[in-house]
Amino acid sequence: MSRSRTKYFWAALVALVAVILSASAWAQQAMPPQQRMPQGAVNQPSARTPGGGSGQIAMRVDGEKYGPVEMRRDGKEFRGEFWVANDGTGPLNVTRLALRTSATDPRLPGGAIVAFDDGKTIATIQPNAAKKAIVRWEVDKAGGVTELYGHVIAESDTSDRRVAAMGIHAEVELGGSPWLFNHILSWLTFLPVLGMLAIFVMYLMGYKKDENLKWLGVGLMGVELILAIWLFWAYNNGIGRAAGNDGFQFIEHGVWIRSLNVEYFVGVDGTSISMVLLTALVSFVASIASFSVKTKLKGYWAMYFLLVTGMFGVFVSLDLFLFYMFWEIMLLPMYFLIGIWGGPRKEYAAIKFFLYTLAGSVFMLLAFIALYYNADPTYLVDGSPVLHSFSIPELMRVDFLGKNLTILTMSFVKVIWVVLFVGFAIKVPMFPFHTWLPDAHVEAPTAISVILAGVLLKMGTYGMLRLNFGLLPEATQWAAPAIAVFGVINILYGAFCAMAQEDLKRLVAYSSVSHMGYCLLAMGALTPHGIEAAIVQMFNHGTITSMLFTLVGVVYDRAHTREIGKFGGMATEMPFYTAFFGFAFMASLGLPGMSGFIGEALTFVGAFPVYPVMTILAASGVIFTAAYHLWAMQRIFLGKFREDWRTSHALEDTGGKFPEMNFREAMSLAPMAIIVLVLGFWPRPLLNLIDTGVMDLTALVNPPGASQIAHLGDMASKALALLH
Amino acid sequence: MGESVVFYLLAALTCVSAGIVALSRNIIYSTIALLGTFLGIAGLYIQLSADFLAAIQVLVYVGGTLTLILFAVMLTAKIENIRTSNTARARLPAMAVIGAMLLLLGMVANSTEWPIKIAKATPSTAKLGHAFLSEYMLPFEVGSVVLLGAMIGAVVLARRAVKRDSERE
Amino acid sequence: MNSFSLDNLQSLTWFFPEIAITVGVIAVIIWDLISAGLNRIRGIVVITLASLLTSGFLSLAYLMRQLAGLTPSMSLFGGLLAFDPFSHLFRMLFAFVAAIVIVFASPSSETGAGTRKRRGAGEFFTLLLIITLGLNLMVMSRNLLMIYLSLEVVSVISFVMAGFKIDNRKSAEGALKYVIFGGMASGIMLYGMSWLFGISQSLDIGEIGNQIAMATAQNGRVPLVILLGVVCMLGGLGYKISAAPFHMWTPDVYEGAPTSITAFLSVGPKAAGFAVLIRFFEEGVKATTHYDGRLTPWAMIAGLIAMATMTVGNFTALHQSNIKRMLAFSSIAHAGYMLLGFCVFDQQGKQAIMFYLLTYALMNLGAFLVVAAVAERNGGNEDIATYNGLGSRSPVLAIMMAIFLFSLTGLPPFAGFIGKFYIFASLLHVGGRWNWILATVGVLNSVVSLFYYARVVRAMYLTKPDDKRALTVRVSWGTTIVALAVPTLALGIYWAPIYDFMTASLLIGR
Amino acid sequence: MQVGLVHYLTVAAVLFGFGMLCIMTRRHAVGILLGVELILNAAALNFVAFEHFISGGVSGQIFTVFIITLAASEAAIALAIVLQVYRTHRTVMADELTDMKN
Repeated sequence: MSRSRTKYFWAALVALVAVILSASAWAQQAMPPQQRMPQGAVNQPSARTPGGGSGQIAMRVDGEKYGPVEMRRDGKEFRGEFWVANDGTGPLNVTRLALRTSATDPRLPGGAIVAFDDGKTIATIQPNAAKKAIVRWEVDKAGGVTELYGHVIAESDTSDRRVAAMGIHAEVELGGSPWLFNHILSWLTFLPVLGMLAIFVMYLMGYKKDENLKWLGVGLMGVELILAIWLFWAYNNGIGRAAGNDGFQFIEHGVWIRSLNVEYFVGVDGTSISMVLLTALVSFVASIASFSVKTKLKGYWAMYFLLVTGMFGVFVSLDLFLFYMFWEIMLLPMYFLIGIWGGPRKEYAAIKFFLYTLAGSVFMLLAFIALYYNADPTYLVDGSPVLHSFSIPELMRVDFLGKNLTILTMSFVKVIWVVLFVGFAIKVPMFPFHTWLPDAHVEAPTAISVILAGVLLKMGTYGMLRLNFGLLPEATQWAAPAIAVFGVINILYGAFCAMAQEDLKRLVAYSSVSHMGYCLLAMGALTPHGIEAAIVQMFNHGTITSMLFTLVGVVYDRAHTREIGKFGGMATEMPFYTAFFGFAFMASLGLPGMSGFIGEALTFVGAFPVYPVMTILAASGVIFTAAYHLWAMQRIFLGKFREDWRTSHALEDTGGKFPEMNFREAMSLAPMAIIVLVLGFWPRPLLNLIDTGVMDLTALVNPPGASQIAHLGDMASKALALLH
Repeated sequence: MGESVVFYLLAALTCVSAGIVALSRNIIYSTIALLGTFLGIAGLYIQLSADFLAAIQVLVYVGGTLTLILFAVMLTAKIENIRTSNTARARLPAMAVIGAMLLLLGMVANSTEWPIKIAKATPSTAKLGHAFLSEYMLPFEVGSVVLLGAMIGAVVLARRAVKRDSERE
Repeated sequence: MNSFSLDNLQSLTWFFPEIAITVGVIAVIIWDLISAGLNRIRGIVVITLASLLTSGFLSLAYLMRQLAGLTPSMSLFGGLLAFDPFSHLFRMLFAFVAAIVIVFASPSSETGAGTRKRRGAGEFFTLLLIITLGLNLMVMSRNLLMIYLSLEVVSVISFVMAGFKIDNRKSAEGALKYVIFGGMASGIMLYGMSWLFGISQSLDIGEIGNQIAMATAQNGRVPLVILLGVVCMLGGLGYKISAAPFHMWTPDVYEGAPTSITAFLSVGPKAAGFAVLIRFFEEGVKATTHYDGRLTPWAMIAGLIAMATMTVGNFTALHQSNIKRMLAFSSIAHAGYMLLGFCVFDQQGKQAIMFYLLTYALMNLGAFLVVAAVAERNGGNEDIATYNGLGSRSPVLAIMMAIFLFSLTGLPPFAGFIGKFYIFASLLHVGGRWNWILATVGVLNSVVSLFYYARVVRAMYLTKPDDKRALTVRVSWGTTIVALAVPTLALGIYWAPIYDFMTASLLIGR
Repeated sequence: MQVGLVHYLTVAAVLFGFGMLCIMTRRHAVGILLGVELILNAAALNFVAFEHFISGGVSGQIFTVFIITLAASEAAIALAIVLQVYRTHRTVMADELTDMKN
């Protein structure tokens, strides 16, 4: 298409977006208000007694039906006001005005109170009148929590006993730039989309110097990394579920699609924060590794950015619908990235990856819908009542087991659990769903392999922890031994397969299968150590495997082959590279002093009390792991250098010598290496980050007996302290 | 009683000629046999006191549709193999299926308790005329739209063919 | 009968959308006769577009009036037609689809409008307007006679349109198959209608509904004669929406017909067929999924048809090499997905179908437009191999096609996903064993569909072009393609206003 | 035996059956169309019979008038198409039209 025509399309695009937006706005305006009731909303009560009429409770903020009340800071205290109104025909007795929280289920951080403007929590309101209510929140009493999302509820004594709710929201401004730092997760997620749009604009403007796009890529990923580091710094790791807001921080919560009760709800807690960090790190490193991509750069970077958005989105979203959207959005760029920029069998690998993941996720979608329709009534963030909810924290409160539901005569929780688990297991990838992984890895360009192994696999285990463990703890207990068994199979099977590989990248791919097995085994134990081990292993495997794939990419760029048998004596050719490689391999096989060891050791500690036999089996896997790592190293780096390389076509440009790693390549490895080393000796920062999240998760799936409850906190922290 | 005899004669005419339509190996015979079916049904319409329908059945079907079909047959069939022009395939399974279907239909027709109230046989042409200009005005107009469309369509399909040769040049 | 049943004269006030189209038909015929040259075609396009837009906006105006409570739902022409928000919504959709197809068809040589002599253009647009009129009448019909008549308007004209290409073997063949299947389907439907007429002594579907409800209550189950009648009617309507086993005509007709007509047939009559189906089963059968705790035959039959339709469509599409034929099978599969929403016979299912129809209209029209644009530059070759390397030959076209195809697959963040989501949600909302089975089959099918959609994407992006030259596209087509792709994307991200609007409008008035 | 509704229904059913048989077994396109005509006549006869014996009024007959009209217009189109096919393919045997295959 010619350039001038492209301009037409651009203009058409802008015009259309404008038309659509205005049409939507107009359509909503034109709609009669009663039609805007949310799906499954509790309808307006019709319980008007025929005689004197009765009251009808409603809450408004600034005349609007929907909240939330934005509380404003006033010294040490946040303060917001709204109106409790009587829309009925008779007088209304408000019998209780309270925050929606309780001692056993602390939804709100401490320090918040609500009352009418006369200080009472009861009132009588005449028809068509309204009474002002004031909600206050003293941040100092909140135990470090800097934001508050919650509801005020009001009960009345009308015959229908209707409870009205109003959403409340307060947030301490962070870092002096609330537009950035209070929306940090959105920025992290959608900044890459902006980059994509920038590339699109460049395309329309006819920008030709595609090589410069890599600086955009690295720059943007650098900004992401900086933001993530700020997040790490600002994250308060003392906040658990009991501290309010369900243990989430940096929450952003708003209604997205009212008719479907879908919310834009993001936040991080102990389970996800480490994954967000990992994503930022790996995508930064991979962006440096992407320099070796030379063709169709606009497309490459656009897809890369979309991929990053999808990854961040999955880790931060707290709404099932949002989660699913991000989960699926990731598929498209991945398909293109493998399919266009991949190796010889790229098409096969790309479609295989696509189909495997899609097959798992469509069933997941059904599970999500089923969970939605079986959720308990609750309120959206703005206080509108809903019968069903996609919100993960709300779903965590639902007792699905107690509802005795069935699907096709099987137990609801078990079916849903299995469906979710299989969906995630494909991503992990768990034996027997792993066959896409070696193909995808081998064919994908280096940077994409890095992302695939570094982040994408973790989405599987993260999904298990967040949804299987979080939403269906009873079913998790039922299935825990199976998870562990599959974990052990993964460890051993991955290690054996890795031993048999001639292709270095395939070897690393199978080592990923093996290492993800540790996560599964650890998870299956359901102990605090186990779950902690799973997350630690996820993080560490992400960093180590990124290094490995980058290193494979480095040698492949030079030799244009990855066949282990063709190398030998490389230590003399590329000593610096050899050092890095050895370091990464040692980390991967779990040498003490490197982070890989921490994950594995924690796994064994966590799993041994529960599954002694399996743990021993898994531990024997370490031997095989060491074997294939060392064997591969020996074959590549030791022995005699093959002289036929001197005359090989691949090394023509460099006069038959393997050039040493360049600065860029070293830079893409260094951050990971430092992290691996630091965490190997001093894992405290990582453990601190996830401790509270792990404790909350353990409490869900492994509820302590009555005698333990009082000491749980102590015992667990002692146990953890022993480890560290 | 006389009415019954007439009915049976007409029914026999209808069904037998329908059978020929369905089973004859010669397309011309099939087409001509359709004439019998149409006439038989026209007769049945008279028995059912639908005299106007009988008239248009003869006029439109026999005079129009059937002539068209004959034209089409003549224009497309190869005269030399006219005897086997109307071959059929898979007749046995089809007959089995249709036999079963007819049994079902017969069963349903017999087992249903129809709320029968026999009206006096009265000529209905005038009533139809009134209905067309009052209650069924819109269908009447829509019917004319269909005819307009069909006319244009037939012209489109036919005209191209006629002009094709001169267009080629 | 309805308390608001208007007589013939009063009804005309509420019949303007159809009158606008009729006036358009006459104007096109006259203009076609009195003008010549380029003006002829321009005038015709302007007249058709004007009458369609008038029709669409009048329907919108009626809809707004009804939503605002200014005009109640009522029956026109003594109960023959319904005047309710449900029909307005569909009429707007038809006006939109027909307008797109006109933009699409006006420069195309297949329809005669794009050739030098522009032979057949007048007839083409006249017939398109008449079909649209028929579609409008279909969605309004609440009387068996009107259902039959309007269906026949659409069918008869569709036959002509399918055979519109001059001396084209495929076109003629497709048209013949269409006519044979169409004739059979309407015959069977009529036969079913006659039984229903016999049992209920009325052609009004409301009256039929009462009779069916009464008979069902008396017998404790649906009487066989009613089952027979309704199943026969399903034959006729199933043929219109190309549901299995009445789908056999679809691939041949779609492949043979001019691409603009294929696009129209795959959206317009299908939507109208669903509208009639929904109205007939809601008003005329009063269908529910469960009766007395047991599955009703309606849910059973509709579910079986839905499963068969999806599966046949998807699995046959897998090994097609002609893209139009592939999209034909995909449109069969999509009818199956929509039938899933139909199976639940409730408000939510209706909303799901309606939303799906909208998204389907956008993405399917878009996909066919791209097909037309690519085929035109490849000498009418519609092979998937002609898409090789389209990503580099025409980036905009390829991106748009990828959007449409992924949306057809049902991947987020495209509108097709939201459509599918609502369909599955409506199934699981009702729940029960049967609906779970249906939903499972549905999602499996949606995975299968990825295979063949991805084949085109693979050809566009992963395969080297055979011909490296850039592929250009007309401005009017390009703009239309973008105009369809933008909402396909936008509705996948924020669809609340449209969905809410439809929810409010999906009332079948009595 | 008094001739009643069921007799007419039976005649119609037989017509319907023969029509279906035509459609299912015929190879000649016109032969198939003859089958369609039979089915349409079956339906029309049903309508008139039901009206005569049960409902009274005129709606059944009206319906039949439209069936006849539309059958004629459909036949006109169908035969035009048959001629088109004959021109392009030199055959009208439905199973020999195999330009498009799955």
